[in-house]
Amino acid sequence: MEKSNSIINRILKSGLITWVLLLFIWGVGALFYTDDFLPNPLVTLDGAKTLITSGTLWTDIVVSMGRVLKGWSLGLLFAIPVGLCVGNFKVISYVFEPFLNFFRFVPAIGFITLFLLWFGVGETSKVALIFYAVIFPVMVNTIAGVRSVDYSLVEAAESMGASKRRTFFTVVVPSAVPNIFTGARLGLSGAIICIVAAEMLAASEGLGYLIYTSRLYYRTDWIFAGIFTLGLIGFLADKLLRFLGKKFLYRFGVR
Amino acid sequence: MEKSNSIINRILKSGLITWVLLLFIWGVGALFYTDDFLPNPLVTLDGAKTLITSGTLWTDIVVSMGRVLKGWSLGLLFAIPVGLCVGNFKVISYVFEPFLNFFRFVPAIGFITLFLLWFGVGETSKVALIFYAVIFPVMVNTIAGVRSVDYSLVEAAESMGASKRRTFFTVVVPSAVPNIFTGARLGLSGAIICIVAAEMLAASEGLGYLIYTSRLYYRTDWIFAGIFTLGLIGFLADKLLRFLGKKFLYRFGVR
Amino acid sequence: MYIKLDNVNKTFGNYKASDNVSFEIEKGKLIALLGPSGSGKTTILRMIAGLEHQDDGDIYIDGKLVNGISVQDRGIGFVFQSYALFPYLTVFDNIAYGMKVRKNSKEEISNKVDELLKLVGLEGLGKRYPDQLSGGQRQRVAFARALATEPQVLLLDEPFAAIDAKVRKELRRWLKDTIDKLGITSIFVTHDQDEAVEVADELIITNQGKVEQIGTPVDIYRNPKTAFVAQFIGESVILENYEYEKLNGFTKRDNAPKAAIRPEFVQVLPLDNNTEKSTANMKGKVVDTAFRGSNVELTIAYDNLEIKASHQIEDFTVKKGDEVYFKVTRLYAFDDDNAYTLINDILKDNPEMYYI
Amino acid sequence: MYIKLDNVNKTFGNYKASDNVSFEIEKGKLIALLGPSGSGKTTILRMIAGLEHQDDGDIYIDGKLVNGISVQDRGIGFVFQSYALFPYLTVFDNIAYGMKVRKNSKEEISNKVDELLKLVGLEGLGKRYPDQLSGGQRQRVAFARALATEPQVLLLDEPFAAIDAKVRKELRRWLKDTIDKLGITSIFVTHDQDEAVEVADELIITNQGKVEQIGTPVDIYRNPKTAFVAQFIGESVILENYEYEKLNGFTKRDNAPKAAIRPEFVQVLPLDNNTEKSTANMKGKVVDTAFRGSNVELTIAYDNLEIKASHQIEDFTVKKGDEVYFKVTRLYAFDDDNAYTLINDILKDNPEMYYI
Repeated sequence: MEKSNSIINRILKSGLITWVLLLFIWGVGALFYTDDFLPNPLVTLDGAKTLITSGTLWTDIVVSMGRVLKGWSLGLLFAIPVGLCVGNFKVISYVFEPFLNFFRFVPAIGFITLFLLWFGVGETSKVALIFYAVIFPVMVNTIAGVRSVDYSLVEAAESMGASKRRTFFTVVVPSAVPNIFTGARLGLSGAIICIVAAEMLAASEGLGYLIYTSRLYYRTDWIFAGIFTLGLIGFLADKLLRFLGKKFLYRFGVR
Repeated sequence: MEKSNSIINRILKSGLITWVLLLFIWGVGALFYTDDFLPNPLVTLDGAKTLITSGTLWTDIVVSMGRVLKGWSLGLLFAIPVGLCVGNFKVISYVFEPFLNFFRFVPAIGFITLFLLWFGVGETSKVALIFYAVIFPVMVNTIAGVRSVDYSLVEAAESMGASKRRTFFTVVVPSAVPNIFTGARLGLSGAIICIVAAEMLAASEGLGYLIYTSRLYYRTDWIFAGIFTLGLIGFLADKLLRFLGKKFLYRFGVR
Repeated sequence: MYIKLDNVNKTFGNYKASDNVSFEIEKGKLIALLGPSGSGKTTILRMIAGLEHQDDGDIYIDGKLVNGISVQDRGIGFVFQSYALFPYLTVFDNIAYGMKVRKNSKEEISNKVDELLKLVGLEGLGKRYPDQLSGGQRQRVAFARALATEPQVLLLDEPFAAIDAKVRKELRRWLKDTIDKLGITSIFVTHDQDEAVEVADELIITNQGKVEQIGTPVDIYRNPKTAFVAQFIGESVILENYEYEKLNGFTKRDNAPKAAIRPEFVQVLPLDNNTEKSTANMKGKVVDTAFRGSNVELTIAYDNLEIKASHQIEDFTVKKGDEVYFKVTRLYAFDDDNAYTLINDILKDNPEMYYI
Repeated sequence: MYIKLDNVNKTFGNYKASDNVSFEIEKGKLIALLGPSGSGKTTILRMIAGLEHQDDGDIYIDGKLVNGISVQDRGIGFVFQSYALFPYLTVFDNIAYGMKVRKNSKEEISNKVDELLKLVGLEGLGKRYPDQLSGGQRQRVAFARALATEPQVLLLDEPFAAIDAKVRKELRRWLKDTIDKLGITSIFVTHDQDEAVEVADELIITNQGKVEQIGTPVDIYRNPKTAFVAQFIGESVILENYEYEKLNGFTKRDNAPKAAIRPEFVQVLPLDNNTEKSTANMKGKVVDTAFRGSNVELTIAYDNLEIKASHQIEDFTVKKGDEVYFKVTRLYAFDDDNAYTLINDILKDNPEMYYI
């Protein structure tokens, strides 16, 4: 009795029921429509197989993720130091923050035409766009992190003789780590949104391109496969990032 | 002395310096490029004037914002009750959450081809897309809000004789308001990102359409005007939402 | 008996929160559940409330078995440690909450709330929100709210824990007076001896899920029945291994190798005193003094023991290094389970000594 | 004098945190800054540390004017109320922080940290992180960290505020002993009388930004110099308007209409006592009793006054409603500024009464 209960509980919590239910509804729904409109799960699986065996899906994943990683890394390299400075130095913040507080409301995708114009239709414009999408959440969170440092920690360091500079590096920066990490996570999810849109608008490969062009070939099953891949990548990337954060930044308060 | 200091401070804090500096850099930068590549501030102002007097800009704003408001409102109407139920009832959460935790990582824009296919190129597909973009942040935050309710408040209500149902409406829901509000804000910003991308891909009016097509006419000044308008709308919408939240939901903890 | 627990057990995972708990409480009494943290006192309170349910055993309120009755229908008022006021409701609406549940008329509610606000000394503050009140005021609102549904029993979970030391003393007094006036049967949980002793009519001492002793404060103070109570109540010096035999006037009691001596049990006399010569007196050396406001706590070294004595500064001056006479009037001898009060044999026969 | 404040003033907006503060502290003393919250005691501590800077006035440490010297170079150790340990550093690295700043060698640092860990009784816990320690242990780490740079002065801001009542008493004792052993000049801030009186060599009583009185605990307790101190120290009953003339043995003192009477100043005798007949005795009625662990606080009604008396339960039994004799041995008479100790005139001539 106890044991069967715990098995039921484990099945419930595993989410298995959810996916079975979803597949069932999808399958039944697909009976009423053509494969062009709503392909059933089996057809979709078949389409995904084609994409996988032909290598298209893999290439698109590598291309999209390559762009995201490049833009995201560059964005972190730029935004974290800038955020730390803006948060720590009043004069810089007076000049920089009004700018920040305006442009963080401009969606990155709004810049695509401008970046295509400035950087051409190649990789640069896409990486630049992701860079833009990443830096604002990272800067905003880094600044908030610097400002939320427990001031008594700063005073404690100073009372032990630490200079302003040393206090900045040994107290302010470590204290801001959890916020910076949150910014990086938000930046990553923003980057994925941005690259999909950009690839739909102006690219010849990548997951966004796959999803967008599949419609032209009436391959709705490929659209489904693309969407599912996108979700899986976003899901795994976030899980991985959190795992790494917890493993290496636990002591700084990343949970 | 005191007084002049305070004037300098006020100017510093007003952000005036930032904008003057930005205009200056922009103006100087523009000297080295053609107007097609980087129009100077005056040319941009001129372009904006044209857009305003012709009424195009105004129409685009109204169209874009109309779509956002429709999708956002529908999203809130759907996501808040669902989030409250998922957060409150264990059985529902077991079925619903694995689904939620996967699909919240799929960028809304990934669905555009599917929605164009299902709902046509008209307004429905755009509103559906925004709806999708809005419901996930709202549901996730609403669920978190329900789960973070101070349990002693629930026990207090029950010790005074309140039924489960009454406790839900008089304790759980009010306690979740700040999180729901945060979800609504995030949803609005996601909706704006989403509509811009959607209008670039498949629309004949709206701010996204304006920015994207201006490139075809080599009107870089219009792109600038469009980007600036986007930022302004995002900025003002967030300010308004926070103002309203503070005014009407202050007692529930919205700050 | 008004409230009765009969062999109640409760386990959380591996933690035995209640271990065969049985006790009875008279109507109208104000009772303290006193014990160290983790001793299961809050669990007992929450089981009486119906916020927690026992694994087995019976709970009676007013002669009625309430095992199957939910918290909503037990007719109790509960004051939470954190107050648990609804932050989005005014003070008035917080107090009115339970009456609205009961569908009382608007007029009834308004009258009762005004009456309660008066009782707790917060007239005119009905329109405020909880975050506009001080800690002590919030506590009073929580108290008024718990009384609004006219419960049979009032249960309070560490009611003073979140309040400033200075305000706490006033509030204790006020709570005792108010409950006395209302005559409502009340139980409160605390880990603070001073609080329990000052406020309660009777104490229930808990330790490791068990009830150790029940009685009036004076009773428990003077006659601890278990080893735990002897050490827990008051601030005692503990002697091991029959060391108490070294003290004049005490002989070994079998199966009670340890002893607890409170500073109040030790009387100190100057060496040059002529008024009292007793064989109970021992000569010791003061190795430490600590001023305690109205008295000085002396640490006296004697025959490899260190005894603490509470000394009134009005009596005579003592400083570190002085030699003094001292005698021990009583102590608690105990083994691992039971405690016994031992009176000094020499002083027992002295008619001048008087014990309540 | 080791530390000296000379006419120090400090204002925050409209709030005068320090109002002409002057005092001197001897080398090696352990001093408590005691006062109600908002009395400016923490501001004084922070100005000595250099974490705050006075508007005017001078601060000297070891004879050196430190007005222009920053906190980094004042040679102080500071223990923060919230400990302010670096959560991302181990206990070892927390303690080593100041020495690393000073560029001490690795070996020096390691030896010194080990020595300090031993001093504070946390040997072997150097590799733990602050969140793996109890409140009392964190406090000890903060203390060790403040000592690591061998400061001339140790400053502690409400060092026990965040610690459990039970542990607090132990820590107080430990802190006093450790500081005595090290002989380092120390100042700590507290709002808790018991704490100040038990730990400090001398008290500095602050109120509304002013220093009210400086002296040893016994001195301040027995001879309050200002109206504030007379009321603040101890738990007194306050009589207004020369009501103290009603008490046998006291006559009006000009310009001192109020009086503070502590429970310890009131002696109670049973009506049937034969041993002592004194004209100082008055007959009163006990209107309330409150058990306080080792004694009972009696509230005695007499001629429209209510006097509180501290009564040892060993002496004789008193219950609510009883009539008793009582006498007041002393009281503090005061006006709005100054306080005077009045000794009972009748008892003054009695050679049996002895005052330190």
